[in-house]
Amino acid sequence: MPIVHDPVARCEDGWGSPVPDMPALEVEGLHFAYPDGHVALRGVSLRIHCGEKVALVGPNGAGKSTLLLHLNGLLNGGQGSVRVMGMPVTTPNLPLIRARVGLVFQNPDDQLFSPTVYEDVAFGPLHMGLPEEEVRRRVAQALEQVGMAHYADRFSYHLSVGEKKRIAIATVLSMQPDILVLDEPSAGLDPRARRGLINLLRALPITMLASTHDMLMVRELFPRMIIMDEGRVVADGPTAELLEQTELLEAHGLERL
Amino acid sequence: MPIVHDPVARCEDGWGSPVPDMPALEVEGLHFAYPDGHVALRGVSLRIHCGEKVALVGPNGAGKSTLLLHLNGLLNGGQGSVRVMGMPVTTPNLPLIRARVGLVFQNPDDQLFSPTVYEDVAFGPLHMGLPEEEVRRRVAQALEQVGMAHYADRFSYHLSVGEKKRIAIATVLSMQPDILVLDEPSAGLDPRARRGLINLLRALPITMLASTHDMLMVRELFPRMIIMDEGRVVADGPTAELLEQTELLEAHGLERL
Amino acid sequence: MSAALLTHLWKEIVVPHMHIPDGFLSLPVALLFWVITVVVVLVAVRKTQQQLGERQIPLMGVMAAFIFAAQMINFPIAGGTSGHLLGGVLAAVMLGPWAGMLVMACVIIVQGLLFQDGGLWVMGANIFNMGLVTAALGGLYHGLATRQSKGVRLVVAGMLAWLSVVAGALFTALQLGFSGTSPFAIVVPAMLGIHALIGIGEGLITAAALAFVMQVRPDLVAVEAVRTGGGRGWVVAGLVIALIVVVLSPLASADPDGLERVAIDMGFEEIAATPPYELLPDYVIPILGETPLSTILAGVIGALVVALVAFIVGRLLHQRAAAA
Amino acid sequence: MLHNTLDHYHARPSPIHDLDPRVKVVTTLLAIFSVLVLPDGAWVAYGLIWCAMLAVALIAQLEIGWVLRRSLVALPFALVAVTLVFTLPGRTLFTLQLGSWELSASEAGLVRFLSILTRSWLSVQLAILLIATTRIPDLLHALRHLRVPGLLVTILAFMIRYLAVLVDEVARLLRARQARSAAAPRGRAGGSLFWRARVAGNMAGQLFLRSLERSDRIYNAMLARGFRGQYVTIHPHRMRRRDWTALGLAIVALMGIQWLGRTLN
Ligand SMILES: Nc1ncnc2c1ncn2[C@@H]1O[C@H](COP(=O)(O)OP(=O)(O)OP(=O)(O)O)[C@@H](O)[C@H]1O
Ligand SMILES: Nc1ncnc2c1ncn2[C@@H]1O[C@H](COP(=O)(O)OP(=O)(O)OP(=O)(O)O)[C@@H](O)[C@H]1O
Ligand SMILES: [Mg+2]
Ligand SMILES: [Mg+2]
Repeated sequence: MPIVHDPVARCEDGWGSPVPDMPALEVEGLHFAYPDGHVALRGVSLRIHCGEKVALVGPNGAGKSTLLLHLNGLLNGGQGSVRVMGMPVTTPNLPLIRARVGLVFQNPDDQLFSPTVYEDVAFGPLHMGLPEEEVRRRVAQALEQVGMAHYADRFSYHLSVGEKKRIAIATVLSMQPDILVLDEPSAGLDPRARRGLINLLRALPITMLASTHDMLMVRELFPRMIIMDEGRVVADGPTAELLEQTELLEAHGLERL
Repeated sequence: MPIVHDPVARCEDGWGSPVPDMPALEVEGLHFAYPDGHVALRGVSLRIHCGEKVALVGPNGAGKSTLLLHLNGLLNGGQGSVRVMGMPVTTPNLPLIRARVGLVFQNPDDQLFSPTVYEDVAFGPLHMGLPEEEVRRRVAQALEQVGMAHYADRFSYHLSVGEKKRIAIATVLSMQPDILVLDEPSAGLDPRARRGLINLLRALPITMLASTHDMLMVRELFPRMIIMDEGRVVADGPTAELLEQTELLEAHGLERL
Repeated sequence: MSAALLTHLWKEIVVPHMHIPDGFLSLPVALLFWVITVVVVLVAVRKTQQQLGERQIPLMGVMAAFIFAAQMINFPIAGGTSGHLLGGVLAAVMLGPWAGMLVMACVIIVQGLLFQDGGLWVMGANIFNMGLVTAALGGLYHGLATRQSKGVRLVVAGMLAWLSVVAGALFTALQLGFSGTSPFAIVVPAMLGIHALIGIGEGLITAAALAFVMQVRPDLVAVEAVRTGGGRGWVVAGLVIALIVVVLSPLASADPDGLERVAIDMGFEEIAATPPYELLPDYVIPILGETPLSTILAGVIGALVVALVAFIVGRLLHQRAAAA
Repeated sequence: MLHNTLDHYHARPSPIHDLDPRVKVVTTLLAIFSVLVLPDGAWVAYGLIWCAMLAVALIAQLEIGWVLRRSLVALPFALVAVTLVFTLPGRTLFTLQLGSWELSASEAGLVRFLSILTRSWLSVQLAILLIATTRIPDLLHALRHLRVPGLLVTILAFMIRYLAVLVDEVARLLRARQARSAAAPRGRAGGSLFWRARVAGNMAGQLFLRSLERSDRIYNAMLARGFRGQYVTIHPHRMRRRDWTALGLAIVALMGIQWLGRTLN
């Protein structure tokens, strides 16, 4: 499938001026407790550069999803700071941040709330207040990117999980984000759909951070890997190296496979 | 965790007389179309013996779940026949059949509908009309088998996916079925919970048929494998052999991993 | 008061409240509505069981949870207010009026029992206002609109949803008035005015949700799929409620003393242990300001209801003629 | 997500938690009733009931601060009754100058307003006490034993079970919408009112279909486990002597407070 996106990941600050070597995501000393008092993040720091593809792994309840929700300001209010393309994630910046960070949820059913695929993919651009022309162009392009151009008029409700997953990614690509954040992208897919997804993600030239339990996908797709457990980053480095450390993996409920 | 179930799978007909070498499940020429006209099964035949553990694999939409729903009469009305422990699955037999075949759904939230774990596990035995004494004994035993004896008074909605999955299996074990039918048992579990589930299923000495996309689990747990695609059985044989046939797997959207 | 504080007050205090807490209704009023509600809910339990059989338990339970959850769906209207769903008409349109009543009753029972959103002794009144009245109006849809074009059906459903909020508010206000908790002259126009605005959100969301289902699963909302005989009885019940709204809302604004007199004549005033009110000289209506505005609003409400009723009666006559 | 809201109940080893749920339901209803029948301005009786309630809350080892905080939920409704202060005739306490209007507050109006408020506030606290000392499944059992139609109680049980599931689902949908509610650096974000309403309606419709299908799957799961139309449960509760004693004590106390409150007034 042809990739229409710019060939290199953009590295410019939040206001559009190019900045060489700027980190796309910077998280520093992030703490977070849910309203019921459960502490989910206990000082997370990480830095991801433009164009990097990074996997976030760890056992259930490690705080991965909680961290991802901070990246476009759906959760906030703890200590620490998050910066996206140099912009701090604060309330006045939120609408701009959300145009920059595309968040794909684990369950595509949560992401698709419109009757037709077209309307769903158009939601982001429409909400951004783009002119109709531009919206149409972007929807077509996003659907093209995920290889579902002929699905525009289908009802999302009737699609298979794998198809829904692709559409969910398209809903975010149509906003032309700089950073793609994915929560368990391969969960619930059959092997063929999973393979399609891996190829799609490999071809997208965007900065990417994906939480996952699928260690095989990590090995195949993500050169860098961050391990979280109990609200902390416990390891961060090249995937190939970390996967050799059997003890480390075992201590955090992971398996090399 | 101690296993209290009978050490060998029972092989007796529906009325309790032992029959050596009787197939536990026999499906012959099963056709089925959903009310909207979609044909989901196009002549499925298979035969599973007492004590066998068989995996049912195939791409999304192959008809696996549809087939499983036929096994205890939740769907019927197409051509072909289904026999469980020698009994044909027909309306007058349904109560007996349902006591024989324990069906575990993919999503434990669909299976756990009572306020507490105890009430959920007791639902089956109570509706079989067993005396209260016996119900209590069976609930205790089933919870013991899945290693959740101390969860009896917990609310189902508080549990993690892995815990819910175990309870869902317990709700079925409390009916002491001869055959356990599982729809995607490992979906959504993290590696540790998945490992726990595999060990649990390995230890249960019951005839088992499980639909799954988890090829690693298939390799580890199921000596025999049935591949479905487009409503038909396309291959049936020892797992190790079928997994060698890369072309076959690829033709049906599967991967050896 | 700062704009932010005003917005907050409006959002947190004014908008969500039709759930009457214990203490705000006099016992005779509360008990009267308990009796009505118990009778209707028992009939609804029986009717849905006849229609659905053993499927009733999971279907009604999950649908009640659905309405509860759907009430959380909001959309920003303007100035910090959001549109919300009450859901009575939606439930009745999708499931039929009896099932709709049962589902709404469950929602209100759980809100009162588990979340203290609405009292226990006044629960009968709350179920009546927010569940029975709204679902009965939803029944009108089945009586009449199912044979129309898609657009007409959506408009009717939306208008009924709007009307259901207004009608629920009117009954709430009347109960409060008869209980001597608030003078009719203030509570009726205030509740009607506010809910005429809130009802817009209800109407829009209901119509849009129905449109979604019509588009994605047309089989569910097709005429023959409607699970209940939405017969003439529902049309009558719905029309009666609509007429009550149309008669009472202008009356309440134009001649508030009239209701006062009704209350006195009926002897409620003694039971409620309140002396006759001395109305404010130029009475002030919270939020809405002075009387002319509320009178205008009441007029608008009246006009809209009349339009709806006229439309429905017209259709009814038309169908009769066509059938004959 | 809803879980902490749904669970006011926390297991505590108190005699109140241990009581038969029927006793607690009946006592709560009677206590609220006795609050409601008290006349306006019966401050002593209000105070006595409040003290009795505090005593029970202490025995139950509840955090009083939490009970009081939660009891404010119904307070906004007071707005409805506040007009009484200015509309009931009686001795004038003070006058407010609002633009060109003069509002005069009467003593009778103030007493009536405060009485309504107090009764409502007490009732809410009593209801909280019930829910904080009774597990939801026990509460449902109690309703069943108290002759609420079994079918209705079962439907309620299903509803409460699936509340947690569906509310979480809605929360995720809302979150997904929020995540894509972006703005371009220039330009007006948000879309038209009708479009926003349509999106909300789509979400409701989406949720409706999923709930409907879920109810089908649950029904299948019930059938698979032998359900044949009659819902059977184990009824674990039996009234013991101490339950009867507690009920008796409560009734005597409530009658005593009524009498004392009315005579002292
Ligand atoms: N809304 C919430 N309220 C309270 N606690 C929560 C909430 N959401 C998550 N938690 C808790 O916070 C912790 C971190 O949860 P999170 O969802 O971030 O884990 P995760 O790493 O994404 O796990 P998984 O792999 O299962 O998705 C968990 O212990 C979880 O129980
Ligand atoms: N209720 C239904 N009405 C109409 N068609 C249906 C229904 N349920 C399933 N189908 C269709 O029947 C076919 C078989 O579905 P089934 O759920 O059995 O597949 P499956 O093999 O279990 O797939 P998966 O791996 O995704 O669970 C699919 O094409 C599906 O779209
Ligand atoms: Mg997660
Ligand atoms: Mg399936």
